[in-house]
Amino acid sequence: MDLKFSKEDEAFRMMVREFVRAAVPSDMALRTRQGFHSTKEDLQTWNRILFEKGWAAPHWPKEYGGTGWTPLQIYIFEEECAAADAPFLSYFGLRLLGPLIYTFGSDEQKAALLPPILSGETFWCQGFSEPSAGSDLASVKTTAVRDGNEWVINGQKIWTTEAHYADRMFCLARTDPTVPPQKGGLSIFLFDMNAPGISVRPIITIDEGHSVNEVFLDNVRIPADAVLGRVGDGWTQAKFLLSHERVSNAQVPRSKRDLELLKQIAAQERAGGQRIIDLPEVRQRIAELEIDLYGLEWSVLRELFNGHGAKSQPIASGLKILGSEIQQRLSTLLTDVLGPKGIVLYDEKEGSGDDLPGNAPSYVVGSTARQLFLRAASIYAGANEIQRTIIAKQVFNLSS
Amino acid sequence: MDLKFSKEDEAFRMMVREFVRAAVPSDMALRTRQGFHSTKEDLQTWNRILFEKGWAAPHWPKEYGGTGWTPLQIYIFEEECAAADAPFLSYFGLRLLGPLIYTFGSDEQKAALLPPILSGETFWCQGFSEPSAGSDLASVKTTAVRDGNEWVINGQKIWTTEAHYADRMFCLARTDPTVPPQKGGLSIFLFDMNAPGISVRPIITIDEGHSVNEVFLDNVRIPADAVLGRVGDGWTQAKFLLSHERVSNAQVPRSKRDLELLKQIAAQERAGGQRIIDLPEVRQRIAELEIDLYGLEWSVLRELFNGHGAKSQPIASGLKILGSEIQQRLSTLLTDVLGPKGIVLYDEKEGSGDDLPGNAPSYVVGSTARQLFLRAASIYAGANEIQRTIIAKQVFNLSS
Amino acid sequence: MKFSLTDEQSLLRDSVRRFVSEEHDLNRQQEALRRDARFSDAHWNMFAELGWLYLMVPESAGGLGGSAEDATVIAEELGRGLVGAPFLSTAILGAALLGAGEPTPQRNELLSGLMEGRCRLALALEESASRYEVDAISTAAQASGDDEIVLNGQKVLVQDGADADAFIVSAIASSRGGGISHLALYVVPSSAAGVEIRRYRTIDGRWAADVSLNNVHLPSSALLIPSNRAREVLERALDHARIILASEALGAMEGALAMTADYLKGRTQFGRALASYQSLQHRLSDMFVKVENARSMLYRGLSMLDAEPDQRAAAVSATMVTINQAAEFVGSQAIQLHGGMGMAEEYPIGHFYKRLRVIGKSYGDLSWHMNRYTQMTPMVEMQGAA
Amino acid sequence: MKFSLTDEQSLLRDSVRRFVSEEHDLNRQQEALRRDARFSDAHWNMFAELGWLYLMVPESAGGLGGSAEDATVIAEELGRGLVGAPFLSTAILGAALLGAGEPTPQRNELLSGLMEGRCRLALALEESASRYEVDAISTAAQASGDDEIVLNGQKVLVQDGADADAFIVSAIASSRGGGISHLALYVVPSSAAGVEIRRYRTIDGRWAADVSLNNVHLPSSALLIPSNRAREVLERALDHARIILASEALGAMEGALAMTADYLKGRTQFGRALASYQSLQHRLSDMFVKVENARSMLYRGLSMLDAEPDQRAAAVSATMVTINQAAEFVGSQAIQLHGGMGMAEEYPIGHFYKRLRVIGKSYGDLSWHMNRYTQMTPMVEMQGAA
Repeated sequence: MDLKFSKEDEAFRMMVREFVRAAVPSDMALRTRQGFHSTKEDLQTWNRILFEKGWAAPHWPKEYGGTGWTPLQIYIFEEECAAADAPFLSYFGLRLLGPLIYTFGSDEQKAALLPPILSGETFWCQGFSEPSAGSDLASVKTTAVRDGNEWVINGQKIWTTEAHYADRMFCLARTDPTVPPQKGGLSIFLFDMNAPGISVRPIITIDEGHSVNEVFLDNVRIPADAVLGRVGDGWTQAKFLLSHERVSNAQVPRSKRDLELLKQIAAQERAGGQRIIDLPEVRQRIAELEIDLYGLEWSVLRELFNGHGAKSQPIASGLKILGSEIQQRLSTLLTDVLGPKGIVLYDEKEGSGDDLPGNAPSYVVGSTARQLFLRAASIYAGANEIQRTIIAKQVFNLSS
Repeated sequence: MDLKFSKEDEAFRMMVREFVRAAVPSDMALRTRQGFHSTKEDLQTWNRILFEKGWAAPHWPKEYGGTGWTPLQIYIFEEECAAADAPFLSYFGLRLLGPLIYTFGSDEQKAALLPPILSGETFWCQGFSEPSAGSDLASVKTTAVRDGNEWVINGQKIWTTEAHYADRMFCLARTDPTVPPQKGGLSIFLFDMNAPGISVRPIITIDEGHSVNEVFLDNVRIPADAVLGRVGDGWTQAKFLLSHERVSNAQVPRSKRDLELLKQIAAQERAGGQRIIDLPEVRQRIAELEIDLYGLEWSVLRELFNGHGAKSQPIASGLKILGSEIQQRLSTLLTDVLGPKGIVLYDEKEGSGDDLPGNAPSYVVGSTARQLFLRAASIYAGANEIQRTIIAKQVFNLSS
Repeated sequence: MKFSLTDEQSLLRDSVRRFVSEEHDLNRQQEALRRDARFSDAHWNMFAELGWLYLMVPESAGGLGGSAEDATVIAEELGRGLVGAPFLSTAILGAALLGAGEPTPQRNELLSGLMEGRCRLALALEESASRYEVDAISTAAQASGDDEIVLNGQKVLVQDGADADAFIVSAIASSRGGGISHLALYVVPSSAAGVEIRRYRTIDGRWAADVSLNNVHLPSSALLIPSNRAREVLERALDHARIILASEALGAMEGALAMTADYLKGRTQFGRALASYQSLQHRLSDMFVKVENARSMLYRGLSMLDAEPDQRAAAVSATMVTINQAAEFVGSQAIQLHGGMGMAEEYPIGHFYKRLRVIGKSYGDLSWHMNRYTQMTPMVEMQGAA
Repeated sequence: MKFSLTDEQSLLRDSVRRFVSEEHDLNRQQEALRRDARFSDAHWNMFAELGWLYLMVPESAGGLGGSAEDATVIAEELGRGLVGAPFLSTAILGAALLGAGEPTPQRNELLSGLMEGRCRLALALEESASRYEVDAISTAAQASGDDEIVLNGQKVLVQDGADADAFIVSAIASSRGGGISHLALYVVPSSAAGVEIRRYRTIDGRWAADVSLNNVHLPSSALLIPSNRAREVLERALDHARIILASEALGAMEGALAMTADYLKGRTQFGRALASYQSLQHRLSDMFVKVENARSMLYRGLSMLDAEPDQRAAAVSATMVTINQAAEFVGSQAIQLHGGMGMAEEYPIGHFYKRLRVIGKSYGDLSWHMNRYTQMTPMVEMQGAA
């Protein structure tokens, strides 16, 4: 056992910090702090900055453009990015599809598809969820039928994040209706979002924001080689994603930054001349959150060093549950700290906030909208109820 | 709507209070406050006092010895008894079997069995739970086989409260193994605890107290007419009990008294010269409990006036859940208020407490033991998980 | 004691339910609110025609002099339907405060307008630094000449303030000779010179306003409740309004719960009806228990509205603590049980949550009520009947 | 950073596990404890033979000079088996405090006795009014003559105090000339004249004691840690001990969880295995999540034991808050999921809960730790790495 950050790790942190703090444009940092879904422009700009530094995908193998850092160093890097209010890079290409490609893709796919993800040139969206499926990938209904040198795709995807500005989609579809999805009936397809037959309908969420969409696939014809890896490997590939991103759902770097902002705001808000942060009840709630966030952070650190052990999947489920709950508690406490101002949306249209409703200071912008949007944190990426079922099954060998 | 206690109700309360406060012997009141299971002597004494006043079973119909009070008056009576630290009369004869007898029993049974319950002469215990059954009465295994003019009973009961000092048992047994319990296969038998073939084994609970037992029934022979009502009505009779005692599991009168005692103790305990009750965190926990107890109390009041409506059973389940949780929170908060002293059992052997371990004041006696025993509150009378299933079924028409 | 509705209350409830089912459509309402920054005049006229605006006006002023119980019957159904009317501001708070004023011709005219649906009112209390404390304000009322009052100040977060015809404004009244200044209440037409209104939406789709008062000259009849009783009258009206809000929240919780149960019955996942999963069934049960408990506390709050001010305050805050906690649980779990669908703005369930959150931050929030409760409750004393 | 055990730690863990599975029986232990008011000498000798009592004694005094990490390995397994040994009092706190004293012959003799299992120690800090505050005491140490110390006071709730051969006692040392009085630590043999011991059981079946010190005359060598560093040494030793306790709690939680899962698999109700009910499955999952989180906080606490005192205090209290909350949940739900059986004293599961509750009230409870955490944590500052 050695439970300390080493001197090398601390030096690494300082090196990263120095670069990142200088590199994030201040207007972009403000937008990130407000917590809205980042604009495509901000994502591209920041991706380009990191790409030029060679840091766009630290978690990729070095041969594909990764940094060769240790898992702990990658974590430190993410923490420093969050602390500097850098935008959170688009998840779908860098975190999901990239690893799928270098794990399952052909050499041609690796050569053609990885570089534009790394540079931020191509943005991807993930076509997994469907109206009747939700967390249940076995009931995917979208079909891909071979027709000469093409596949013809028909179906409907939902909750597709960033579909409205993604260049391409990786899309789960049934390629063999006679075989169960788990046994080779599913495949993942890669295609342009501007292909004929694709239409995107925005879904406005309860925060009045637009980040998710419905995507209709109506006789979308794509080339025969647009399958990721082998036909029929879709189930395996989808399961790989579940176990691959074990710690990112915990969202620790971001929650640490949010907690810091919360404390700053609670020190500025006042009731009857007293700082809100000095009210015993608020102090207690902040302390409880802070302690729980420490626990989550150290669970992540443990998992970084554990590799893929037997309990890896249920641990990831636990991180997802706790991480989402902490995000919800943090954002809710922030709106509570704002008192009566918490009834106003303070959405993007409020801008940087010189003259805000309720005579509010500029730090309110984004707070209420984010609290509302984060109700989704316990729903997406496998609802927390499903995570509990996974734990019961994998830790205690119980089936439902 | 009329949401106030009437002047008559308030006058009734004063009348009851005056009698009860004078009638409870002070040593008995002290023992009740300590929260241990009452001794048989205390139960008999207090039962006799109330019997002589005509108040032993206010909830019974007047013709069988009830008082003719309204449900609200009965509730006020129970509240005043609890506030005066009167013992809680033995439940099984007065609250369970009595109503069973006057509802289902023959005229002979009513005449013979009700008066000694009312006077406290005969104490009963309830033989329902079995080792393999728990909350699931459909799987009762105890059998009653007719043999000439007698029934022969064989089986094992468990968690039988007061079996070690009860005079008699009412006992659920299968009378027809060919018929499902729900369809007439069960009956309730009434017999003496000193009948040959009955043995009682104490179960010491985690509070190191003795209130429950295992009861072994080995070829117990009882007369043919020792069946409650008709043979085969056992399921109906057991279900009647579930719906009959809708509000008593809420335990409001007792919890109100316990909260009052908790506050008094928290005003005497000190940390660094400060009263524990003045610590913001303790004040907050007390306030939350008090508010939740108000809610429970008003739910009971509502149910007193509702009669047996469609939601009556699920409401009773909700009262059971909240009532048990409040009892657990109250007793746990009390041990927390006691600080480091909360590690000592302070059980009955400590007596009235002039020279207690940890140099503790006498009010600690019973506190820790009761906290431990009350873990059972969410288990007995239908575990809280089962109550949730009942609610789902009866309110939302969902089956498991 | 009696918990069932009177015949009159049942009729009243039925009439609100009929309005909600026949006239009201949530999506259309939200669109119209967004477009017009104003609750539908046609619907508001129905409120007047159906007598709901007369209910809480004193009989002496031509109203029905109804009870708080009556008002909760309306509010509960409006909550269940998520009707976005300025009912609380106008028909509850407006009627209570105007009703408590001297029966001047000006006041009677305002009350007539209120009852006929011509005059919408909003209560302008909150300021940047007040955070629910009615006397932590700096808006000032200065006598000017013999029969004029000049108001200066900045009110914020005035609910239903965007389409109000008049505001009831709290201000510190300075007597001419100086001396101690006290809270008083004034009626300020929204059209008065010097009144500047900034309108904005709140998360429930309704509209609030910031109201700047810049040297607003008013006749002395604008004084509605003088400082010798303004604080008392206002606290009492607010406590009544809080209980009506609690009733609206209760209706919204029941609406959200029923909708969620229906949703679970209609959807399948992993080949089974969602409603067949025990963990989801038990969640519904927990929601039911919280809602029933909230209803009990609503009744308890109602029963204490006529008690002494401190007892009333403690009881109302106890009710609001319960309502707040239940609302957060029921509202958020209703979304959770809907899964992704619960996040869609075009689906109703999120609107329940958002309205419940607004209620939870109106005229006090959880921590304000908890604090008021502990302050008003002597910590050690013999507890009688609740 | 590295979370896995070293080879030596793995061997240590295996040896404790072997002891627990081969030598230890919970029911027999509880009976023997009740009968003898003392942890089995035979077993305690094994602790000595296996080297567990040498572990935390400094190398300079003939011990192994082990790390807190090493000690947690032992404590976790003792917790999993509910072994009722005075390990914390003697081998952790005793060794740490004696180890911090001047290496006098008296001290070295005590440490030898400790390591060989001949001398059991108990820490007598608590008094009627102290409630975990080490300096809120009134026990007084007065110099008498040239080389004598006289102790007077009343210590309570001395854990493992019933069978201790010597106590480490905190007292306020008065210098002869008066002046400011400070906390110092003394070694008091339980057999010393004027020491009166009242023994009693705690809810986990172990024994504690109240210790009266009535004019106890001791040689001046009884001063173990003088007042210039007693407070610092004691706080440090207590923080280490708290983390070892956390580890014991973690083992107990894991033991209770495993036992509960097994129980659910083996029992049926309503015709189905209890383990097939989703609500019970999810409860197990919630327990698992809490236990894993508690383990993470154990590691975090361990990592901060050498930090500056304030940071160490904050980190240790953060760990203990987490452990306390997890222990209450896991312990009580383990009983709940066992149903009636969970309430039976003869069944092991309730003993886990009771031991966890004792741990939760030893050397600080939830509210004490939460309070210390908030006091030691500046509320607004830039947060670096945890």
